[in-house]
Amino acid sequence: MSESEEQSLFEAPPVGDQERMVEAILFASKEAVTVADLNARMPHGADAAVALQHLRKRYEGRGVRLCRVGDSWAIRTAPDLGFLMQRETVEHRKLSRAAIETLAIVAYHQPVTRAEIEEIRGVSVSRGTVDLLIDLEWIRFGRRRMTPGRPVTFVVTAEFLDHFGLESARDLPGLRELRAAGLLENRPAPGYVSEEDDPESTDEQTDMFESE
Amino acid sequence: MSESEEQSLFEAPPVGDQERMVEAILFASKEAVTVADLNARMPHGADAAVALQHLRKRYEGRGVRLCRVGDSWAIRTAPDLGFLMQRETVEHRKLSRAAIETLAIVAYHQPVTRAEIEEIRGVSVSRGTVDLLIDLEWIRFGRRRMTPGRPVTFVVTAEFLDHFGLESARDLPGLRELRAAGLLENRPAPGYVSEEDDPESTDEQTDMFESE
Amino acid sequence: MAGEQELDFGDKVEARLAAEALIIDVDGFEGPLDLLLTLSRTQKVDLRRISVLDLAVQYLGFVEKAKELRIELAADYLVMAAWLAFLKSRLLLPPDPSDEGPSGEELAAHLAFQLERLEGMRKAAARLMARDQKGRDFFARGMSENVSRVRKVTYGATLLDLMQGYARIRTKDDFRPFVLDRESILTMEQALERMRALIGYTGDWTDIVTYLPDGWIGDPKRRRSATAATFAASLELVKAGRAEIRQQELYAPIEIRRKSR
Repeated sequence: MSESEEQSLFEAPPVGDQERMVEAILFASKEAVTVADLNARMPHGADAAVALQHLRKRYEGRGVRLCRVGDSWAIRTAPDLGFLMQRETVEHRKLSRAAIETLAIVAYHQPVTRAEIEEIRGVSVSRGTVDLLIDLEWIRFGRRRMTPGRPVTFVVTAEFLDHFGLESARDLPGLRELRAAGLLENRPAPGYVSEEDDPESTDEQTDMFESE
Repeated sequence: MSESEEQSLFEAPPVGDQERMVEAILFASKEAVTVADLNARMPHGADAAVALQHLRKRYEGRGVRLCRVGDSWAIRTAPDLGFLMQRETVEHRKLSRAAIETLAIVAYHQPVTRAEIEEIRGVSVSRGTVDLLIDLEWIRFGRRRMTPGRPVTFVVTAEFLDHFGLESARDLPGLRELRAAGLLENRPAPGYVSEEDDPESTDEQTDMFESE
Repeated sequence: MAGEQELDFGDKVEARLAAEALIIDVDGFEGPLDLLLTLSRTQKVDLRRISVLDLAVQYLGFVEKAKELRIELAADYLVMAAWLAFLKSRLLLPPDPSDEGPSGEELAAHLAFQLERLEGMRKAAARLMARDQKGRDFFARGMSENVSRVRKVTYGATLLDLMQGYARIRTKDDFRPFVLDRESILTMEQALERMRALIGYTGDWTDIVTYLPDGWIGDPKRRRSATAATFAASLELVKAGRAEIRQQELYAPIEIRRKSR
């Protein structure tokens, strides 16, 4: 109590100094800082809100600017200069086999649940694979399936279609075309002969894609 | 080749824009950025060195300021505002006297061998001391000395300069006086002339500071 | 010789007291040079004008005292003592012209230089540490999100990769029917394909229900879907001019026959 009384005897620092203080705190802080926090850190009598307004003006049109993030403030790169933040070290990597297969299944069977992907691939789908594909914005969450457990489904994105030059997922070549193009071996893996002959299974399998 | 020719057809961005770019890049980086790096990241034809001079002036007296660190530049908060930064303050382990002296010897005598450090301090340098300083990224291995045994040398790093707010190793406090007093000379003990008399070693040791 | 030291040493009460204090915390010294530097301060002169002889005497007195107190001195303190004893004798005796080695003065000058250099480094270290330091007095940018060096990884995959991937699974994978929610839905395309093949054989009016594929009649859900698809397919065939369609009355069976040309 006596301390605060004592402090109030001192005058608040000049506005210019307060601006410097806000500037330094925002610069050095790891996160956006609230006005209350700024006031708490600055000398008694300082008014961070006013200093912020001055500082914001000062940074107008500069390479960085003051941004409000909820109740907090931060210094951020001017949006038009974002391109400078991307150091051009582009590294081309080939998508892993697991990722390509998962992506293909989503594309051909969407909307498809993780369990269904696993069933088709015959192996479990790692979280990393799905995350990567989501990260690449090639797949996204679709609607939940109205079955027990309400599993989430995956669908391909517009970004995916764009990347692969497709107008819609329906443009993906069907199994028949894949076979015609020699991409699909007619001869199934040994031991699976009988099942391939099942006409119904073939029917169902192709129904989505055989647009002819 | 053709690319650079093509690019040179475009005019460099106006100086004001270049200043904004340098500002954005320096603000975004925790570490000091070299002029070469700035130029590489900015559009073709930009001259970061000029922009830096403008920008440095602009930030004079502000809460943050432009600092030169060797070949690099960084924005750092004004030292008089350190009291606001309790939260950001890095708790550094208190350095032992041995570590502090070893650091100073490396800084003032670089490139310097372990044997030379030991001669100056009159005691052996523990491995832990050297490791700690390397760990702090304040010293690093320099070139091997071209004397028998080809001992490794130590030099201070850009991080050291940054940490102590030095523009270059030439700005070490008291460097001039120490040199004037002959205390930075590698003066061999009488009677041990032969080995230490290698002229190259003496050259190497002093060349960092003599070029002014 | 020991007595002579005592004698010299005794001349300087202050120094002796200091030396005694020094002995107590001999562990606190960073070696003989550090100790010598501390001892030299008792001379209260510029290090450049220090009397190395006095210093040597002080040091040897210190070592002697430590022995009396049965304090174990590290080897390097004793090496230094031996060397200083040698230096002292050189400084006290007139130079021997036949001696090739360095003179006492040269040795003394070097020791003085070493002390001055160590002192210089200590002062420099102190000045260095007194500087504003990063993370204590001034600060770097706190936000780490905008790290300047972004390594951009682009993942490449072509449509061919995608199709090959899919083909790989499908050939590997025994063509097990993959059952989606479409289990009970017959598409118009499927119905059309079926009817296209069958219509050629039916010259007479036939109830379209007979075109429902096997397995689509029992289950009402499947039957509904198949009927709708078949009806739609029938209309397609009529539209294409390949069939005629009729219904005798409301709710009567819908019949279809090949259009005769």
